[in-house]
Amino acid sequence: MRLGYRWPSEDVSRIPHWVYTDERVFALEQERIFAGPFWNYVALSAELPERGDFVRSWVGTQPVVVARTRSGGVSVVANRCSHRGMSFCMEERGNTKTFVCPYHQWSFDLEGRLTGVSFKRGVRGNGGMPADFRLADHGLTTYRTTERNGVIFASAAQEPPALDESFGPDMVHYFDRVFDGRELRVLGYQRQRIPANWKLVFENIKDPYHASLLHVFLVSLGLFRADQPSRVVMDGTGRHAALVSRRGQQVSNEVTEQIRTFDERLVLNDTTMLAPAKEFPDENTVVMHTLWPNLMVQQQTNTLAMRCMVPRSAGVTDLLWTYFGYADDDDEMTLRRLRQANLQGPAGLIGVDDWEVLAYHQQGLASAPEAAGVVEMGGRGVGNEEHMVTEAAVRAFFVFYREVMGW
Amino acid sequence: MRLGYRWPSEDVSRIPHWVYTDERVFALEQERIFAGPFWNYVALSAELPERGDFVRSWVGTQPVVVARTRSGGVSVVANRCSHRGMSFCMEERGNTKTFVCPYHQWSFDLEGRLTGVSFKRGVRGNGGMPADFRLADHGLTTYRTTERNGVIFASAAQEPPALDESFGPDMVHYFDRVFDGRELRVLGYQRQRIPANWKLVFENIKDPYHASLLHVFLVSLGLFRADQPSRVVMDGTGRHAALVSRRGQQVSNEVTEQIRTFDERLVLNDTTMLAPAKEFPDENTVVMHTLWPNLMVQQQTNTLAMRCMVPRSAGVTDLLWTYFGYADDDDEMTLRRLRQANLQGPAGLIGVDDWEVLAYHQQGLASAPEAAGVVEMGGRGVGNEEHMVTEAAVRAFFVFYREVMGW
Amino acid sequence: MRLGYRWPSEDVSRIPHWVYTDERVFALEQERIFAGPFWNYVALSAELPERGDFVRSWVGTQPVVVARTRSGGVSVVANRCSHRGMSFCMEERGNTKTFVCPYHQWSFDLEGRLTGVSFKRGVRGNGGMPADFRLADHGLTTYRTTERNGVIFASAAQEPPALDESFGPDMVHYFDRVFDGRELRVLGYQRQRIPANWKLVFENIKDPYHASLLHVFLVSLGLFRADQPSRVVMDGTGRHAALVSRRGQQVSNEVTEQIRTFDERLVLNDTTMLAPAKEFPDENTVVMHTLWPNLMVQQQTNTLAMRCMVPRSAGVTDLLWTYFGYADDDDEMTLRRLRQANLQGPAGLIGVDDWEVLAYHQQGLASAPEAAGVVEMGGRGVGNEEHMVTEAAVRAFFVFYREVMGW
Amino acid sequence: MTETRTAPAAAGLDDWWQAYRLYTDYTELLDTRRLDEWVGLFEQDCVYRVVSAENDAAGLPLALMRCEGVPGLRDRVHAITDVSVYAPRIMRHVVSGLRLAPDGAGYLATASFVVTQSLEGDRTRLFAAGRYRDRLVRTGEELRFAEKTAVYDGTLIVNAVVYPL
Amino acid sequence: MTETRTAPAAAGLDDWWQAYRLYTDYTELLDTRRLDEWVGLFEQDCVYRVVSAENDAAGLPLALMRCEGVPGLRDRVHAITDVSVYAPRIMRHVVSGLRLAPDGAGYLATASFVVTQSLEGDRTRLFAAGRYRDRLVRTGEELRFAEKTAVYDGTLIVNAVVYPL
Amino acid sequence: MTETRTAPAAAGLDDWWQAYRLYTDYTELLDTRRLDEWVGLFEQDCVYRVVSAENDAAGLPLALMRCEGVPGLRDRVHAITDVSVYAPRIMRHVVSGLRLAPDGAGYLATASFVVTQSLEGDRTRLFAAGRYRDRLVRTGEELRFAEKTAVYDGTLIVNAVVYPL
Ligand code: FES
Ligand code: FES
Ligand code: FES
Ligand SMILES: [Fe+3]
Ligand SMILES: [Fe+3]
Ligand SMILES: [Fe+3]
Repeated sequence: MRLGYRWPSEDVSRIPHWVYTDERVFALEQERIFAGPFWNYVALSAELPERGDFVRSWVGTQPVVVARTRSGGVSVVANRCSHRGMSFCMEERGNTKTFVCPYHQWSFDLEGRLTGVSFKRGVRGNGGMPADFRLADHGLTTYRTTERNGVIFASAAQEPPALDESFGPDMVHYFDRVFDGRELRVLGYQRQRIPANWKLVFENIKDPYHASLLHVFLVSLGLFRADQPSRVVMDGTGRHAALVSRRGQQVSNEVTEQIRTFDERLVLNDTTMLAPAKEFPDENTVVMHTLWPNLMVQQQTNTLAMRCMVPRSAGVTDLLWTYFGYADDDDEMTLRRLRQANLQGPAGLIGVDDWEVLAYHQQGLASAPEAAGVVEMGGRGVGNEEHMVTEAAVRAFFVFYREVMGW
Repeated sequence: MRLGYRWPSEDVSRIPHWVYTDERVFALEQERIFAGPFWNYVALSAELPERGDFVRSWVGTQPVVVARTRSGGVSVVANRCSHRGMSFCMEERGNTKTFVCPYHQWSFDLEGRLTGVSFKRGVRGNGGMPADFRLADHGLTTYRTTERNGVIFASAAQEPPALDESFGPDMVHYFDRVFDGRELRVLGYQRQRIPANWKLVFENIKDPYHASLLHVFLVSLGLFRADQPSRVVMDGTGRHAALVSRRGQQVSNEVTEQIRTFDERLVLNDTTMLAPAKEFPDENTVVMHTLWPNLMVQQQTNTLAMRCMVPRSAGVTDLLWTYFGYADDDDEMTLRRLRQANLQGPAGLIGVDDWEVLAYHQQGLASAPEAAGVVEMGGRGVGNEEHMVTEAAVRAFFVFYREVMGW
Repeated sequence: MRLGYRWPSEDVSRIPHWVYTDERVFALEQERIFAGPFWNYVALSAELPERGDFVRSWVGTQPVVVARTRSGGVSVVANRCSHRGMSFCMEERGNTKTFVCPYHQWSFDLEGRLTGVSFKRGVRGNGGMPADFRLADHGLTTYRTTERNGVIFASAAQEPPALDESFGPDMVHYFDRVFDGRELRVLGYQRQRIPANWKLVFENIKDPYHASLLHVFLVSLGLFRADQPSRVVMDGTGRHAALVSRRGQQVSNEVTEQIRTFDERLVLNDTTMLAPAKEFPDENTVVMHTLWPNLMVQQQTNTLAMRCMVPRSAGVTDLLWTYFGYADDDDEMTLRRLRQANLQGPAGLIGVDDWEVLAYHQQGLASAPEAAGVVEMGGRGVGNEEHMVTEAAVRAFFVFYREVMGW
Repeated sequence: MTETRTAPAAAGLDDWWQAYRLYTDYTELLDTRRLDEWVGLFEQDCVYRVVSAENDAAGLPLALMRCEGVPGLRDRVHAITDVSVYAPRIMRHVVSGLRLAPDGAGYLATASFVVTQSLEGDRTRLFAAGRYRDRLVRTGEELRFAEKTAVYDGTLIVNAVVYPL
Repeated sequence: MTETRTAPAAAGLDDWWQAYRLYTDYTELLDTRRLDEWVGLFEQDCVYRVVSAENDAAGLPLALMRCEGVPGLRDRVHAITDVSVYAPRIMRHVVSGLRLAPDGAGYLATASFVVTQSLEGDRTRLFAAGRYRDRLVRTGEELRFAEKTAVYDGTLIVNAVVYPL
Repeated sequence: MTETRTAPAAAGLDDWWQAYRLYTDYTELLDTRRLDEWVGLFEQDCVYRVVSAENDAAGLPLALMRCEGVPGLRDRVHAITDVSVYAPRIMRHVVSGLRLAPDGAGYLATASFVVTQSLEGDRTRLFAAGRYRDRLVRTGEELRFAEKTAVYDGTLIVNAVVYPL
């Protein structure tokens, strides 16, 4: 009803294109979703090992700085000086005792408290701040933070629910599966600018339907296929989801016959590239975990990565990848992770399929904002499924999205 | 009256700059004009010789695919999948039996009917589309099409008038003069992005006034000049026009004296470049034919070209050129066409004048949207003229434009 | 109140970020400020020595042409043809008897009067302009101009107050200090596109508070420092200001101790670079003069430069620098000016600090338009000060800004 | 295709260096707008063409610019210098990967190019990229272009091509 | 660091020219999408990597593309030519500042690169810039890549990297 | 003008290659921010200038950067490395069309350049293009810059020029 829009269906079997293309919708999402009572992923604890370490990050479109404080805690402050508003932190990462804004050298402690104003008392009796100026009134905008097993989240809300509450038990299960308390080691970053709305990037990982069909490499090598044992699990609200599956064989059967792109002749010359090693208690080989509103945790065989979305505009999303392993990985395991990293990312053997499709998806949507998509694979329900032939997780996402956005 | 605008004059002797600069006007034009009951040029039949041949094209800002169907007919469908809205056709041209969207492999026949949904019946009893899902309900958006003597047009309207009706007898005459039923042969493409509103690009070809003055090359070589036998012919509504003229001599006279830029010393070192050959029944050497809303047919001596406009925004227009000859041209004639092609196009000896002027024209308009242009050369009338010293065709265009836009 | 905005404080100790980020505010500024009853700097007389000399310039976002007329006077006309609106002047500078628009060759005298319309009377009885068409009705849009001691200003207002009135006695004093009637000589240009709102660029020169802290080079070399004799002088309205100071010694004291970035070890290897020469009657070594709405006159030791702002959008400003000396400078003085030019400009030893800070300042503002800056250094007053530890000139600017903008 | 790797050293270093200097003359004379001298780098009966990769790949004969012989080049140069209307600009070429292969009396030469355009009053922008596919012949000491084809990659031209690529 | 100026002439002109031709083969075969021939420029046990300057500077081992040996290269080429879904495009490399320093049996080579991308239907756009840091070995007459690392400068990739840099 | 074609081979191949290596040192040391070593490429009494094509064409003496002698260069380098405030970035130079002409004891050298800038957190963008117009002198084995002028084409600088071109 807002912005003059009306959802095209009672249920979520239809999704209007305008949610992906209208800048006013995008602005409202910033307010309701990214600045809402939710937890945004901002960094890994492993990126801030020492007191004073800091790294720039984002909460939606808001630039923030994440820091390891003197007390060893974590703080997240807006990268916006309380004096005149400059984004004072001009470096991606570093270590410091205080944040000093270069423009007039106001200084803040790592929790964002204003600790120093240059020439506050003036110079030789001239100038200075008014008598009633109180440092305490001019701290940086701060965010609530929480750290769970090496992952740092931030929220702009005053009193967001606890993280595990906001995840729900099933999502906590899959989260703790990868983040089991072991120390993490960052292996490197990949960053890309995708010409598509953030929800398309998010849905892509909630949509197992496409994986079986678009990704020939995945399918033909049996890394992921519709006929393999798999599940789609969601939290109670539907905003989070986990796509769970097991690697199969490279065989053709009545299912692969339905896959035009299936190619049983596809074999790797370098078999080391995808050679798996079991490292998790369960038998699952792939878990793609989408955590509202901005995080995707990837466990694809032995590649582990955080995919952090930074929405830039209705049609542009930055996707920031942080690949990691565990501090106790041996060299062989690390090498394995680095090799398998060929599969995903901006140059991924299957990743490329997604980025190219997303770009053309956005183009199609932009050409007809008033039209709507059809989301009926696996029926019109929004519950968990014990298979991959469903768009249930996409539907569930939009049940919650409509609620939050008031449509 | 819409958008709070008011036309600055009763007649069309004034044209407000805002029609060229306001994005809201641009959006309304898409709805009223390019999606209206009119015929948009989309391709030449010669580009689709075989069944299954397809080529991407545009109807205003809408991406479409033009295809030669099984039956040998022509179809035009929106390049937007009915599943989630992806622009499924990622290639400029090709040959196919069916359109398959890469994202989830929904497949469509060349008329746009949905013929296949992967995993429609699920996999081993899991998933699949709901029982009440009907392929017939989910075809691609289609366009009405018509093909005349090798030229393909499309319309978004349900029941657009027949092409000849929409052209009117005079325009049909000039259209059939070039498209006389002979098979065409494509000689090549030229494509450019012009930083100017589509109407400026269109008017430029409806404005013989400038040709005599801006294009020194044209004028001095006697290829086109105000004192040569010529006519401006329009259809009844004024939306279409043909500028018709005959090549003259390179002489100076009391007329050329009025042309500051006239240069009688201008001679070609390579005389073969513009050497003409009579190939049309009448004596006319140049016919510039503007066909509402997006086509300009150029016959400049022996260069024949379709100029197709793709409006991108109020200030940007892509101009796509398709040069052609006839299948029965001998090598000499083909060579002649290729040589004369030096005159027009993005690097044309006279073309450059237009593109550069158009860029600065748009800049001027953008600086004062509330101001208005003065269009009084040849009086304030909108009828045909037997000379080139008139802006009648520009005025006539705006009579129809105002009617369609409701101003 | 306009645009739904409300100023966050009674006084100007708070400045809302939205004045720097909202395109609607930017559009209103064009109307109220740059097209208002004020004087925009457009060129130096020395750039137009001969009759017929012209140079392109800007009045806010409006493209104009400044010319030395036949009578030896100065004229400023809109670079927008009265026929169809083309920006007819396609060259940065030149010499001409008349302005001829290339599109249809309408010609204008240097005062902007329409003097010729090609084919006005038609060709051999055909076409031409209507009988009632009067050249006098179709001149170019003109601007009021004034020239003071070699500096040319223009105003879109019909009857702007006289320049000295609009400056006020103090500003005239500092203006005439540099422009004392001696002939000027242009030494060269520097031009840059700054990703920041024009007011940030302007304020930067009204803010001596930052100079003492951001510019290590300036401070450590004693070229400018908070403890040096200095003044901030404004006109009665607060829109203009002069920052006046004297070069000090490179010593550390209780003041420099407050400057984190102070570096007493900073010495120049090439001492000739900044070697000063006294050339003005008073003892001041630096006068930074901001003249509403678009000019900053820089006298930094012996570098003299006009900094002309061309606002492009809320977030983009072009800054055009014209460095000059006096016609009677000897080679030594000219060389001195050229050497000292290393300090400012797009690659300036201290300039770089400003451009980089401004870019990050705009980013911070854009992230929270609803927030506000705190401007209380030196109290909340807006009067002159005999020291540099104040933001008084910034506050004063906004007193006048609010009045003009109606907030 | 003469571009395979089979005869990498087929042309000698000295020949290559002379060709390198020819391309240096070519780009420098274009970028400094000394077009009359530029014509001097071509053979009397040369063919100069600017062609889109699209037409080139499809075997379509249409060029964007086509000059036959020095007379044809002179006409183009005359139009640019004295006739056409356009805003002032500075073009800049960078050339890379010059390959030389003997071909009868002369050489087949290929190289990559990137061209920037700086319109007066604007910043520098990327204008074009592509590949030269040329035939060089030797007359006495000099190497000249008997045939030069600039195949540009982009589908869309940025408004207008004023100067040869 | 082998990049100091202390031994500028350490490798001879002829070696340099041969390396220049290797880089010319490399860029030409990539830009003309003759990827099977392109694989022929590498040693059997080579390592090819595309790495961000960010990871490289931080000593982080993650690559964007990583191919181990000719088999690894073949897998990547196979994916590009037969498996992956992407829109047609033309890439164009320019290489500059090729430096050669002897290193045991072979050479350490560095060079700067700029790559443009021209998507079908669009204009040419800047895609990447960076630096090659390679190890070359000589087998018989031929020079080949024993190790090739393309370190790209930009933090953000423009959507996807389809072809090797 | 020393740029005419009349003496194309005036400087020998070996000289050219040595100059090529000097320019390779120049761009590599700049792009890797090893500015102290970069200063070592200049003569004690050199003049280094970055000049707009606009001023250069109009004969106006103002430069954007102007360093007199090694001391002047050291001041600029000191400001960049220890004093100035700016966001981290990586610059990348490509140089093309290096021409060498004998000039007394040394050479006049010209070349085209294109420079990209990659700001931390952003993609790679085109920053500048233009032409070097330099004077080289030989001291012992080494070639050095006695005079270096980088004439950039664009009218508008993209915000700030932090590093020398
Ligand atoms: S803006 Fe940060 S200290 Fe002034
Ligand atoms: S979007 Fe086309 S098949 Fe899913
Ligand atoms: S627009 Fe200027 S003469 Fe027509
Ligand atoms: Fe996928
Ligand atoms: Fe024209
Ligand atoms: Fe400053």
